[in-house]
Amino acid sequence: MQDLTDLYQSVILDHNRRPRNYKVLPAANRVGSGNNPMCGDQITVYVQLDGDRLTDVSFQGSGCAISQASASLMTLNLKGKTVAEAEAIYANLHRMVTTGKVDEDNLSDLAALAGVHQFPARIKCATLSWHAALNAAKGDEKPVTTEKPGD
Amino acid sequence: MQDLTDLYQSVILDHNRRPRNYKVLPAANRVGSGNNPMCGDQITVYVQLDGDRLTDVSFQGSGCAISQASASLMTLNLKGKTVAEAEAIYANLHRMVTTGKVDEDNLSDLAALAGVHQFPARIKCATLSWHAALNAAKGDEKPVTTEKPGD
Amino acid sequence: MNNAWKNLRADFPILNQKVNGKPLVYLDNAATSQKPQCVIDALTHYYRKDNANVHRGIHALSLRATTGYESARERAAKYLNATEPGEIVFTAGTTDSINLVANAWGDENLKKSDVILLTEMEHHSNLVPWQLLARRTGAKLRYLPIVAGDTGLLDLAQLAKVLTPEVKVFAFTHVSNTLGVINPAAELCTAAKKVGALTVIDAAQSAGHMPLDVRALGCDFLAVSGHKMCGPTGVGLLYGRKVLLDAMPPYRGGGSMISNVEYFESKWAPAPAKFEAGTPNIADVIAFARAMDYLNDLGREAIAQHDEKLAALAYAGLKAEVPGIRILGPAHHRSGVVSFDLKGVHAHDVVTMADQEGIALRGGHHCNQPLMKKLGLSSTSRASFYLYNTETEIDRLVKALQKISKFFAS
Amino acid sequence: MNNAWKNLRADFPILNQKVNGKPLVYLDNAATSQKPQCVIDALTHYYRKDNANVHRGIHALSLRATTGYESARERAAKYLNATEPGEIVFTAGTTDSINLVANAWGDENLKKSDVILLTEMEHHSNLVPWQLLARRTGAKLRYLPIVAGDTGLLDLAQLAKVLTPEVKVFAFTHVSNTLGVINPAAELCTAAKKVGALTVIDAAQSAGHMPLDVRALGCDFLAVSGHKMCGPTGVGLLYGRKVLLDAMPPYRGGGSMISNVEYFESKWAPAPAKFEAGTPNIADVIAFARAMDYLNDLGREAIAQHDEKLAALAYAGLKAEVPGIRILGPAHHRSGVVSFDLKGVHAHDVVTMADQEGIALRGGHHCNQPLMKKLGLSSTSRASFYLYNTETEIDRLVKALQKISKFFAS
Ligand SMILES: Cc1ncc(COP(=O)(O)O)c(C=O)c1O
Ligand SMILES: Cc1ncc(COP(=O)(O)O)c(C=O)c1O
Repeated sequence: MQDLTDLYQSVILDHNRRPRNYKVLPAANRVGSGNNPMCGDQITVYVQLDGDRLTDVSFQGSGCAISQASASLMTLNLKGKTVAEAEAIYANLHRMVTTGKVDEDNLSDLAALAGVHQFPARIKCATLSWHAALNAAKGDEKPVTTEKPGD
Repeated sequence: MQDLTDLYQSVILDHNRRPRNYKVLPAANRVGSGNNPMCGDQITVYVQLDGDRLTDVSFQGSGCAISQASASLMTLNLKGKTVAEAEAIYANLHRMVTTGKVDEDNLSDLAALAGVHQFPARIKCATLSWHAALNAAKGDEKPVTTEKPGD
Repeated sequence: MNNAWKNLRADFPILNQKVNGKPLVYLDNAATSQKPQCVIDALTHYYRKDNANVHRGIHALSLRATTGYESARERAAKYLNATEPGEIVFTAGTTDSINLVANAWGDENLKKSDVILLTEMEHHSNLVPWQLLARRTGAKLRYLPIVAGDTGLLDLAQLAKVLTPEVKVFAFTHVSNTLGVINPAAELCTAAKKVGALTVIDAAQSAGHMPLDVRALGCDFLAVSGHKMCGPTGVGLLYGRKVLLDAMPPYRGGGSMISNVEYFESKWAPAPAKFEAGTPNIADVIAFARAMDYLNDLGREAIAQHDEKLAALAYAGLKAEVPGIRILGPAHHRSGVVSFDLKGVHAHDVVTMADQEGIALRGGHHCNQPLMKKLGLSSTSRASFYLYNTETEIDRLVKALQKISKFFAS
Repeated sequence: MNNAWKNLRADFPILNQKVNGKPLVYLDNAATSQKPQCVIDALTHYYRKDNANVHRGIHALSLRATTGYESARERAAKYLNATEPGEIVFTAGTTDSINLVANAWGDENLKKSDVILLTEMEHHSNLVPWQLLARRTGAKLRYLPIVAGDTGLLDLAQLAKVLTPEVKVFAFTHVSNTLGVINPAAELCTAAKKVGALTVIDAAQSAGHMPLDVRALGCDFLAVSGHKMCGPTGVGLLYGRKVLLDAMPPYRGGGSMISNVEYFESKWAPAPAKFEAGTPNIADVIAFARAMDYLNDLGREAIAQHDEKLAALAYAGLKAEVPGIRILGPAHHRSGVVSFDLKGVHAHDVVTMADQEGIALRGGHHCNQPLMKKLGLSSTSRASFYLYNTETEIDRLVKALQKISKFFAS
């Protein structure tokens, strides 16, 4: 199971076991949700938006280790960022999980998700929470679903 | 076109060109109709039934040489027969057009249709008018169609 | 087991490959089965020798195609012990077959005060078409529950309470694709008949796995998918009692289902043509019949025994060797479907890890969302067996799950 | 014509056979086309290497199957120049595609005072579904007539009269399967748009025969059959503009078309999944895309020119050499479909005789009963050409018809 340690790095296993910011955010003024109808993953993301800044982010839901860890890492990485910054971080993440290329200039704990690119079926798992969060931040609270073309 | 002269014997060509009893029968008390929805053949058979005897039979319609000739020959062969006799004649005809076996004891001009058995797609053409006539004689005036399983 | 079972794995070329460096162990048979070479050959033979449109043609190829197509109908009728070939409608699969009944029979026969009875373990394919029908007609949906706990057996004690005279149709699955439960189909049909309800059996998981006799079952309709029983994708069938098919309006409009068309009205062909609008899936229907012949050659009772043996082995092995596993479905008398939940490990993680070992499992809700919710789960992992699976493969499954459970526990 | 045309007949194994002792001349292409070996290989490769159910699986085979299936959707979108793959719904064929629109779009959007506009040359598949819809909704059917005589051209002078603001949908065939007429599809779509009517193009006879660009045509929906364009039986597609597909309710209920299912209600997946209930026809969809690649390699403009050349030859040859022949359709600018009536000889007799010469023709109403009646015919014989037909074959056709006409005249 060599490749699996790429996918399930200890950071991932840790965030899966002890997801950070796994809670309802009482001060949230935006809520996003996402689901992967094909496997039953469901996620709700709470965003406290102040102007165009995400002052706090949390989530709840169920899903595989990748989706749980990605959501947990997301809450840490988006907190305090502007919507534009959040989108840039997601763009980097998306490139990384689809190509495996890690942006050496912007290294962060998100690099733990780089192994996902070897498992194309799991890319949806890594991006679901991010879609929900960004859509919510941008004012689109329609549930996201992995069935939409593109991730 | 050798086999074709088996199928299109001169009797057939003759009955096709000059169908006998091709008319409405004013004295008819039974009318049957049949169609072959897949090719557009249509036939109406008029029967004058007296007790259980077919005292006269005629037909009208359009179809291929086989169906026209078979209908024409039918009017000649059924005239004057009882329903039971008509059924027996049809049973012979059916055997002949499906197996090619001619009943040597009951030879008639219907033997011209024996070649049909080499052309399975044309069996329906040869039997359509007979179904319509026998059903009508037996009191079932529902249109017959070649789409019913069995011919 | 007869001679056809010898060297049976060699009949399935796809099994002879490695996945992630390990010999493939294909345990996703409830989703779709693999195809023996004879079925693949039936397709290539058709396209290389006989291909033509059916019914409307009288040239040589068209006759061959038509003969092949109608012979398939005859063999399908025999396979299910239908009264006549005219009781077999070829469709695109189980989902299409059930929609056919819900539309053609349902819209014509249901009204507001009627009840549609289903069970709590239905696949979305035998659930959503009835929800749509209920919405169109105002009829009510009702469910026969499963018993509490994880066996997933139908709660037959409740049957008399839910199967009341308002029930006009009772649609249920023969074998659950998630629980492995084999329902007492004949008994349910008898009970339905007593209140005058028609029965629709979803046989997607049983038709290729055991002897099946529609007259012995006493059902009115029965839906089957070819791809789950060694046949090609895109083809299936609906069995319907002839008097019911004859009385039903058509499903889709188009060529071949008509007897006469005018610009402003049309008349329909008799069943089964009435329900087969357009050019049918000729090649796949012919190959589907070849698959039925193949299963008959192996012996369908032998297949059922083989499935049951593997399921029992897997059930016992997983239970004994894998800590924290929760196995759904009954311990005995089950089909070759074993779903389980590994404590603290999501099904997708299980499937990805098993795939690294060359083992094909399925993870998710298995088109059984409401049942999952009822069982307090969002997804399960599922291993499902078929005639080409072996005891050695069950060993590999059990070992892989030990490893996975260890990996996540560490 | 590029290199792909060299040795092209060798791509089609079925052509290399004798029928009734003569080399097969397959001229029944409007009914169904033959398949190149690469399409047959796509099927066998899939079943021998990659077969698994799509979408719901994450093991290796399932990923391969899903990738193949979705790649087919992308290629189909490119083939038709759709805006995005999500505008392609895979169906069982043209008939299924048209029924999808008539049901999912039609029931939701039509009311009693609305009009459905068709043309007098529609195939039963683009006629009966609208009759059924009219019956369900109370909307009225109306027809754009053809001009008097045998050219079969649409009477465009009548268009403004029939295409009134009450028309909510205008469904017409791109190419007539009986007359060989090529309709001015873009012009008809522009006219429809002006009165706010949606357009549905039946492209069964055009999709494999000429360049096709849904955006240039400006249509709202377009229906295609795989089997008429070198693809397998049992598969086709519906192109639909994305906003329309998104707004439509589902067609059939079942697995894969849902986003959430509860016992008493469900939510739908976005298009195109919403319209693809149940296990799709995976293998045939993949092989269908291979057929599109094959046609692209040959060049679709070149195919159109080849068809037209053969049709012109056949038209001229039959007219000059066969006494008593009546040829339907226009003399020029026509597709490779030539229907004719031989005075005093029924189409079935023509076809049976041609078959003795190894020539596959079709005889009958070609699923065009009302048109036949309008032309004063009950059936015609039809020769229809495709990329593998040759000028020599047209010679043999003309010679055979001379012989047949002589036989019956004698
Ligand atoms: C013009 C036209 N429309 C529709 C169809 C129906 O196509 P299918 O039978 O593949 O559904 C055909 C072919 O039969 C056709 O020629
Ligand atoms: C019990 C059951 N019913 C219905 C179906 C639907 O079959 P299909 O997807 O072939 O239409 C399946 C398989 O997915 C099934 O397992």
